[in-house]
Amino acid sequence: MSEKIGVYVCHCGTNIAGTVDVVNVAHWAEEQLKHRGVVIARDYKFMCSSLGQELIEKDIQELGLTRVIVSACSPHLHETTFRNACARAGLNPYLCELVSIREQCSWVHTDGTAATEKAKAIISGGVERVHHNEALEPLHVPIHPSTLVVGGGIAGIQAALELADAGFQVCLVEREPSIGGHMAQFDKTFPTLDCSACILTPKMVQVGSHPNITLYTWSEVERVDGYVGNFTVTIRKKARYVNTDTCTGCGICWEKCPKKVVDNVFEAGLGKRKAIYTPFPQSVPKYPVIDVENCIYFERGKCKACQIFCPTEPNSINFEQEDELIQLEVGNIILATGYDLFDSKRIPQYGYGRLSNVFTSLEFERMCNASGPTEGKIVLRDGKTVPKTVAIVHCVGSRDENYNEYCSAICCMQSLKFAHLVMERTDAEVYNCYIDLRTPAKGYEEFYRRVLEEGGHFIRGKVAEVTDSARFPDEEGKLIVQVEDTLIGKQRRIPVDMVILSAGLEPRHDAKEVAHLFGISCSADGWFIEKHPKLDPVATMTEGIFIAGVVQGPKDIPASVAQGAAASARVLGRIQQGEIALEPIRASVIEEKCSGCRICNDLCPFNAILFHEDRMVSEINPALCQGCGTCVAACPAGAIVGTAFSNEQILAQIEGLLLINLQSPSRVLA
Amino acid sequence: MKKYAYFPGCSLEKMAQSYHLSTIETTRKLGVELEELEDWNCCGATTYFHVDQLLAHTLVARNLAMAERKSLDLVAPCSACYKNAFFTNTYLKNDQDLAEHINFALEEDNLHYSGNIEVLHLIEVYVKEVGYEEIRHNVTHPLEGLRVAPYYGCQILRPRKNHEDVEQPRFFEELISAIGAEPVNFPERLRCCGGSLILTSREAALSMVHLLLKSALDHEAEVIATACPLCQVNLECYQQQVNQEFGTSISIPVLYFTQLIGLALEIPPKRLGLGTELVPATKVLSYARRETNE
Amino acid sequence: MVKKPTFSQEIANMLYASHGNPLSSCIQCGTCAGTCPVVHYMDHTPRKLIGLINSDYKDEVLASNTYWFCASCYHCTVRCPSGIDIAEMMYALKRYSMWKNRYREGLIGPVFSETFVKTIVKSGRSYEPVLAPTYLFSFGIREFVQEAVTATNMMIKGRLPVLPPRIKRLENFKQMVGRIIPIGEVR
Amino acid sequence: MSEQFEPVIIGFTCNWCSYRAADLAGTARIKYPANVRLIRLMCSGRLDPTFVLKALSSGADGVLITGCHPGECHYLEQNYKALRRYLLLKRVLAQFGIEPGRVKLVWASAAEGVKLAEEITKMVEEVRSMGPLEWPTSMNGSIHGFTTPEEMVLQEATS
Repeated sequence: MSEKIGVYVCHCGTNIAGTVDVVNVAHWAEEQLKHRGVVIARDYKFMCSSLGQELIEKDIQELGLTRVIVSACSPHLHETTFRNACARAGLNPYLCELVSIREQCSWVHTDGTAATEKAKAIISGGVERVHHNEALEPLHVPIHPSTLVVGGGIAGIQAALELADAGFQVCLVEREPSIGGHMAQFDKTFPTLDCSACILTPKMVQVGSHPNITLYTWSEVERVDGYVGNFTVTIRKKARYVNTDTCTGCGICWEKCPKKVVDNVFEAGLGKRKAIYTPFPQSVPKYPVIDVENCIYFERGKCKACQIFCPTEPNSINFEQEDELIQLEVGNIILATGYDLFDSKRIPQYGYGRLSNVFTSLEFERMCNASGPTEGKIVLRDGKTVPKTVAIVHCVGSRDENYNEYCSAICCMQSLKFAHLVMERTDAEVYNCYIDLRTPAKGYEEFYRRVLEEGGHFIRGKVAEVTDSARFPDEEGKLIVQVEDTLIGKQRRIPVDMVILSAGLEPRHDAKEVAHLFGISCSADGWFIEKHPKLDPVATMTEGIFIAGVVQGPKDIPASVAQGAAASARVLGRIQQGEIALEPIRASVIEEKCSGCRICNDLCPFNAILFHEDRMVSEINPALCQGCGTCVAACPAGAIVGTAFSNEQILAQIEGLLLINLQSPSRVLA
Repeated sequence: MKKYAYFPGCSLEKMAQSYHLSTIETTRKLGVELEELEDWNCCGATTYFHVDQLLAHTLVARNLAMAERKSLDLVAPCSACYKNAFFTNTYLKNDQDLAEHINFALEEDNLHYSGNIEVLHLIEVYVKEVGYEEIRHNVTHPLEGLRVAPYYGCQILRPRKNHEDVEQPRFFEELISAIGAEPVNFPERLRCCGGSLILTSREAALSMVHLLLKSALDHEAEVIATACPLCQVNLECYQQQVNQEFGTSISIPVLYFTQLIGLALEIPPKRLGLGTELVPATKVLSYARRETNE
Repeated sequence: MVKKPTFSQEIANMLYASHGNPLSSCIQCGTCAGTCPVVHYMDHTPRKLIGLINSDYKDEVLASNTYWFCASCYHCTVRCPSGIDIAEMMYALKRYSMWKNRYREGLIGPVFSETFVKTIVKSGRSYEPVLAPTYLFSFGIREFVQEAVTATNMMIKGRLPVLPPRIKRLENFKQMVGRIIPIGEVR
Repeated sequence: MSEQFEPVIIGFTCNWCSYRAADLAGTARIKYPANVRLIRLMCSGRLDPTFVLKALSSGADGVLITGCHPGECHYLEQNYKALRRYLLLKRVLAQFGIEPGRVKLVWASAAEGVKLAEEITKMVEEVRSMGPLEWPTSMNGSIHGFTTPEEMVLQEATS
């Protein structure tokens, strides 16, 4: 028996010792597992204390231990602590195993005897396993200093600026013709009511002019290859039909363009734009795009008004322009692709699209916006009548298992903002119909009180339906909001002129594809899953891919900005290190054994397994491999080995746990 | 054309005989075969669930089992029957436990249900199986200009949860247009008529009936079309009481959609059971071809 | 050891064969009450009734007329954001109150239901005239006359059956029913 | 201690969900019988059917396999592969005449400590009622030749 194993049993005060007879366990290990290489077994009040750690280090040096088993709390808590202790004493950290007799024994069992027996089995399992542990070195890969940011909303903008200001190259990709995202469409921002454009446009301009930022608008990421530190990204730059080198954004082309189009994207269908356009005056970049679906030239082959009137030399309009594919090298990627607004048509009883004076929150935002279709006047669909009563419906498509179960987080404050704006700009009565009012952040509750004082009406109840079918004289020609006022327990019918649906936030319609493209996962709702919901909200399970903003889950502007900054902080950390150490929990192929059956190839979701046609063998890229071990289990030839979780380790642990190593030592030695 | 097991339900035997007659006539003319379920039993209506849920499911299951034996999908013209059959069917398909329990009872009648058939409402046969085009094609005398209020009621649609269809259905309107008549915008078309309350909570039921009739008239309907005997009786036979209760003078015929289709197919009114209504359908008949009126 | 089930648990147990979410998932949003076409006649709105059940106010709930006014139009069930089958819950309450004989005095519903069921169990089909007495006598004279008039009108038009209908395999049918509930007295 | 039979159950857990669920059960002091002994894998997808056979042949009376809920796998979709293998494995075990109840697959997210504890308790009771596992001794030799049955390989390939 070549190995010298030390076993260390922790009391954890009374947390373990209270149920498990730790002294007995330690003695047992020393006696019964001697033949399995245990040379010393100690129990100690707090193994994780500096004294406890020194105990281990001392033994390693004086007794020349080659393996260490610490039986204490969960490895998720103190594995690194004890591995570092071993490293300090000159033992490779991966030769130390932490087995849990607290979370999975003393805390969950009441019968002391049974718990003590189980603790023994657990230790025995650890001992058998650690025999097969290998000395491992973490994997070091270099980090390319430039970063890709996907999505030019406020979160993406923030992330890009943080990185660029720190002096590193950033490439910002935006699907639409201009950056700015949803925030550019808003009028005021809660709770301080500062004008959205006033605080956003300066940042947009910075992005547009920043020496370290390359901006790709009207573009989409098509392909992602490589791995953390060394991604190769392929971007499709959609044809703009405008030469951006010569275009000055003077605006004559869209002035002269004869084709008016209803703008369903930026103006939420309320306003019109031309066939050649920039989404809004402060667009960044300033260059327009031609909307091929609606351009007369692309329809009928004649017109070219834009080209004829373009003043630049040479002419900036180029109808022959084609999509461009651009390849980039980046070290890290930040996804800030944002959200789609819930489609209120999916709740027919609210009448959107059927009853003309039912508006969505986005429509109303545009209506309030001074540069919007009504120059900020709050009016009915007819464009002139000012409403005398307005109802705001909360939780549209949120908190409802028929649509989305989650709370969209922003609607309460958004609705309060709407209520305030209506009362500020008209003398209409405003009714807020809510399930619960959630105003948890700084200054939010104060804003709620303000709206209360301004005389807003609040009805606690989820609106059942909005109808135009009058039952009483005072309902004639009105929209009737039918809702139970749950605080007085009565069904009410409130006749109003205008209804605003505070629609919830939904994952992008193509979130699943995007997630797949970047090799990360979506929650059941469709939001991207963070590495840890509390302690690592902007990282993902895939090294080098970070997320920021609503794409990770519904949140408001302050939170999105914070996440944008947080994500770039994480990236900066990486860049500064220059290289990254990856946990050596990886799979690798033993070429000699590989039969080239390729079964493993399609099993890997990270495309870490590549096949060498020439040698007819598969190979695993250690930097891409995340160590799940599925391929190891699948390989019919047993040609794939998973370090730190090898078949030998697990089979041995099974034997140990079942204590058959005691009955017939020979059996396991063989 | 397809063949179905036809489950008329108690009310069609007498109270809604006209529904029965017009169904037989029109389906024959449109080439759909309905084979009446031999020795069918009451589905328990809504009332039954008041007393014992299992028993209610068992009653329905007996009919399902008999249809399955003939390997035919089950068609119910009454919305209440349909709802019971549809959901019992769904539950029996998805709930092993329930199925076992109920099959145990069915043994007594040497029956067993294994969940291999579908349940349709009669109107679905016209909408899905026959189809608007086919109907349009068969109509020899479109009821041009007749303003019909399509009354869906509750249990054709609910409690199914495909919201777009359940909260904003169109098929009844389409069907009415298919026979050349004019569906009126009838906002209360999905609102309950209080059918199951009429005897037990009269005041409530009458006010519900009143609301529906009023809304139909406000939108200048000349006739209300229903697809359920309970709704029909409620809306028609209680107009008199509504008038006494609310001091109104409401009078609007309430016919089964099958009767209207029948007229458009130029089937003689008598064979469609017309003439048994308490509110005369003279206005409607004036749209039908003279000679068919005999 | 066995704990005596709470009222809300009892009701939950009675929803055996219906497949909605547990009443405990109610968020008291009032969609049901906002939707209900009969709510004005109920002493508690459906939402409040669920609240009362969840807090085990057994007597208040059983004394309430709410569940007897439910017209089973299922609109609440369809719209409930918590996926509770409210209409089925109303049925459960009806059953519960009838079994325990706890429903409020002077309600027609329970008596009617029972007679209805008995007719079916007896004949396999329902038969309106038998039902008449259950509600007619509870009517005031005016309603009585109205009802009588309506009935006669329908009789004249041949829309009310004179003889009660029966199914053929009645004995089997009764046996079948017998396997679900004891029906000695109605045989 | 009581006379009743105390089964031994080996539990395979996923490092990201069910192992954390077990930790959570601990920190929440939720109680369950001591009959289960857990092994940590990085993912349920790592579970080689051999492990289960090994456990059963080495004296375990039951095996509990746990992983992330479908769609929540930290390696995107590997738990689906675990599911497929599990279904196949059940067929193989059936051929050995081993009660299906002895090997069980349970999804448990990191938040479902209570659920995991309940599942464990349930399984211990079930296996206890089945009594000790009579592993066909004839197979002990052949167990290692049994690495991955032909059909499993095929299944992986065809999926």
